[in-house]
Amino acid sequence: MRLIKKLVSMARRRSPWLFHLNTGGCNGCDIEFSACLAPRYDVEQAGILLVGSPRHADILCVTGPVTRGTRAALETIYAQMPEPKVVVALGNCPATCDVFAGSPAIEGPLDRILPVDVYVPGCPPRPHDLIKGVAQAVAILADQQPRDRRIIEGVNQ
Amino acid sequence: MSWEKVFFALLIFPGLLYAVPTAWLMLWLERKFRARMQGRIGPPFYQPFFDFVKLMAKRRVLRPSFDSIFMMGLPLVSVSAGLLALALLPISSDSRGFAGDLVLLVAFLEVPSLCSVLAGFASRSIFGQVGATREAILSITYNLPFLTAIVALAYSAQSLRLVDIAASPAGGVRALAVLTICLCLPVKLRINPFSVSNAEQEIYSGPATEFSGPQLAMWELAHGLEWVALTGLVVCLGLTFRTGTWIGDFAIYTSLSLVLVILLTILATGTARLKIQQAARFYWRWGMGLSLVALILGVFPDIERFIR
Amino acid sequence: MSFTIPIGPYHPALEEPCKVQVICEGEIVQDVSLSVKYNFRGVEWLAERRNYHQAIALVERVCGICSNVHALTFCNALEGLAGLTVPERAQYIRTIMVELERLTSHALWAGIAAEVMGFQTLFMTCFAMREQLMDLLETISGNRIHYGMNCIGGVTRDLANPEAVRITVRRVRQTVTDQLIPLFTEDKTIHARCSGIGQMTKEQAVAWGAVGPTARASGLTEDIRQTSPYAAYNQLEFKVPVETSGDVFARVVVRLLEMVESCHIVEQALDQIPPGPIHHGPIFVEIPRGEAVARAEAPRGELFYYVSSDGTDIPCRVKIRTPSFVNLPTVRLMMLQANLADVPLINASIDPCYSCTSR
Amino acid sequence: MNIFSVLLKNLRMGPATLRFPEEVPYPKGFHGPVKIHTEKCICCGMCAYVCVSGAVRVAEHKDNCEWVYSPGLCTFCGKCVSVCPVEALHMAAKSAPSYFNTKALDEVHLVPYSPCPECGRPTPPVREVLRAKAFKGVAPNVLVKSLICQRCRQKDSQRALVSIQVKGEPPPSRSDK
Repeated sequence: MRLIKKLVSMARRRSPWLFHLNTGGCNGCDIEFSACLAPRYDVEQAGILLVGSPRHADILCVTGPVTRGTRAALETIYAQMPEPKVVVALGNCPATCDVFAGSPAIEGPLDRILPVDVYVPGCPPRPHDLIKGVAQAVAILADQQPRDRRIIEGVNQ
Repeated sequence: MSWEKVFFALLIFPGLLYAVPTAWLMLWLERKFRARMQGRIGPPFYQPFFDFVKLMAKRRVLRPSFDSIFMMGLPLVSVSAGLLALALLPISSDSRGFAGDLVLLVAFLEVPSLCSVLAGFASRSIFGQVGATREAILSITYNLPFLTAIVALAYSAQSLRLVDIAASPAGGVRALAVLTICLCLPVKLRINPFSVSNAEQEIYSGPATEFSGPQLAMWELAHGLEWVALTGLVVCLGLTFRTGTWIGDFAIYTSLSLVLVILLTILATGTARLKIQQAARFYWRWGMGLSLVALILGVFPDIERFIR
Repeated sequence: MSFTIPIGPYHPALEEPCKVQVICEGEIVQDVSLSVKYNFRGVEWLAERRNYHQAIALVERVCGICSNVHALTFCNALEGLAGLTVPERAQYIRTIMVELERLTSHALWAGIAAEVMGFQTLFMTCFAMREQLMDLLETISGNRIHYGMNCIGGVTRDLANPEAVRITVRRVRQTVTDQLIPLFTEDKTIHARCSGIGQMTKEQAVAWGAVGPTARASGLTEDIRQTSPYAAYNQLEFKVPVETSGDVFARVVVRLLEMVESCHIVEQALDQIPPGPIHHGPIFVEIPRGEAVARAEAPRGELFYYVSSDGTDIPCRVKIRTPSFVNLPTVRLMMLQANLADVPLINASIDPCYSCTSR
Repeated sequence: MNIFSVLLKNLRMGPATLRFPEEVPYPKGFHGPVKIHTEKCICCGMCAYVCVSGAVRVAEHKDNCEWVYSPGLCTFCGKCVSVCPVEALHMAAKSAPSYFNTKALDEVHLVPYSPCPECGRPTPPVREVLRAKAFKGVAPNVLVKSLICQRCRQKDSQRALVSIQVKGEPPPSRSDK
């Protein structure tokens, strides 16, 4: 049993599948996200795959402050993802709404709607920062740490 | 065929124990080689295995019970059909087969795509349905040349046994028929330029869109087994000689299958996805043309002799 | 059998949320409805509550792909209002930045278009080339996206290393002419997907008000850089590539040729750039009461800014009209009677930017 | 160029990928999180004025000034750095680490006030850079006054005004050398 658990944890660490969701951001983070697929960064070397359907995904990558138009879709997509799943907030918009804070069209920040596991700061973050953030999310996915313990730990570095 | 041999073929070689790792190896090789040709590193070799384990360990999203029977059952049927098809392949020179196993093999090879169509409709998602429709249309278009080529092979060998076909002398008929089957491989494996039914940019993952966790893992495995079975079929039918030893046959069979995977990957990497009409036109024109020539040559062997 | 296929709001072919509702008869498109509400963040509303310096950074975040041209046009409007003259060197730096941005934008578009056609290798080739440009932009401005280079009366950072720009641009031009143009124009499968798809005639382009490369692929020669030059364009020589066939393939060709032309403009600008200050003087400028308008050729077409000031440090009204806003309705025209498989490609062919459109 | 020759070239050249955890080096002048030299700050609040998202906030207290920065709100545009009159701000050459808690990265710096040379009350500091810039070419007897607090300065001006009215002397002006 313990062996199986170990194997599953190893597998989760090595094959995270991402679903990317732009909840109304400016595109910047999304371009950097697609740049991660490019030969220079090639996230596939770590087994990371960008999937088209939320039902296949392990990690939900959210970019953009949550606008009114996207909130419903965001919640549906989160519900469609099978457990275990983690949420990564890419860029400053999902974390704090950044420049769009205070606009009546914004429902965000993201943690008001979904539990967020990792925040990646930047406007937009560099591709390597994105990958590092995803790597931390993968560690959470593999270990299945309880959420509140992580919050007490605060910054990881 | 004795029972022990059947079990050996199903469970060990070329069945479960051999086919599943080979399926993962082929899936990896396809991804890795594609990545290399695009200037990337690509996934490590254990990738498909860990993908499978991870998907198996995912919790299921609740769905209506009738759907879940279909959604769990269809991938399993698909996987077992792949294994059964593999068990029939005349890889080694001591395999006997039985009369009519060619028909059974063709039927088994069609099961995965049939399952895929059913799964697409059962998933009740619009993308699954469009994917299923496309899969069904494609299966009509490629099956005509595919079946004609098989018929030409069987006719020229005057037998419906795979062993007899594999042992029949090399000639124009056989070359043309195997070439036609090769042409049908990309569309049967749903890779570029004929990846129409799982075109991610148009309809997500087609029939597999609504599947998650273990069900998706089974789909992936079934897909891998299709790779093993189809490349194996081409190698078995195309190879005109057997080494005589079990080990030699095994080595030649495996290595040639892998070469075929690489060739298919090059094709997939160097092309854009065609539209369904264009794919259909291709198969009706080139596939049908080739296979009809093979059939005519097979029915009237005098023509071949005359040409020579 | 007629069925409705919602493409979006989240879809692998789209970077951004947008909904293209396609009503299909079999695989043939009968009707299309577009919905772009998802990205509405209220940028104009926010800009009317920020001071001018904050508003520059805000309008940059209208769009992540053409952020620099947004800031540039906004600054141009403000400079017109305040009657400032921007130093020559700053104008040239602005031109270089805008053209480099056009290069990255078109490279991105080429990659996405290839990806939509299912041609992953070409996507990788485009993005590998694009990375060089991103590196260059990062060394010039400090950021890979949202450069923050423009301020009222000039630019914030000088061009420290013009040689690096020249080397990268030369390399990019070589990649475009040696690889991208032959690959896109000679590959059989790409031809099969692009030729004759999404037709729009010149009359239709005029009637629907198309701008930018979308219009130029249909035979219109409109380019703001030539018709009303801004920055340093009046001192530079360049051609405006025009195609007449008006299909997706023509749009591909126009954008690829524009990339070559952009390289040419950057090289010219590097040759002619004069020494001198990069800023007109005081950082804080009083913006007098009044209204101003500025136009620029963004990578996707004409970008328009209207700014109205009441003499305080906060704009009264900022109105932005983005190129995608006028180009998007043409998508419906082009998609009717098309194939379902062509829908994402036609949508991508106008290079839509929903975050620009709904702001 | 044929697509297959591109594929062949890629195969021959090998992958262009950086293996994890290798990174693209940060260029010179990279826009990372904003850092402050509190010993240079003059608490003018320019950085907070130009900051679009409120990532930089300046609050004045009785005997110090609080400079708060949250990278989670920052747009990394570099506006605050370019408007700072005394170059107290700069941007780190490395991006901020990812975090698990939204408040985790916030930085609070206190800029202590120095006592006013005349009355001793805490007053916002005036640095040499600023004196060299803003009080360029001013008589030394006036330059001393640049350090005093606002209230003392008001008093001083009143006194000067009174002296003009009473004695008819012109007040000390900038053009005096």
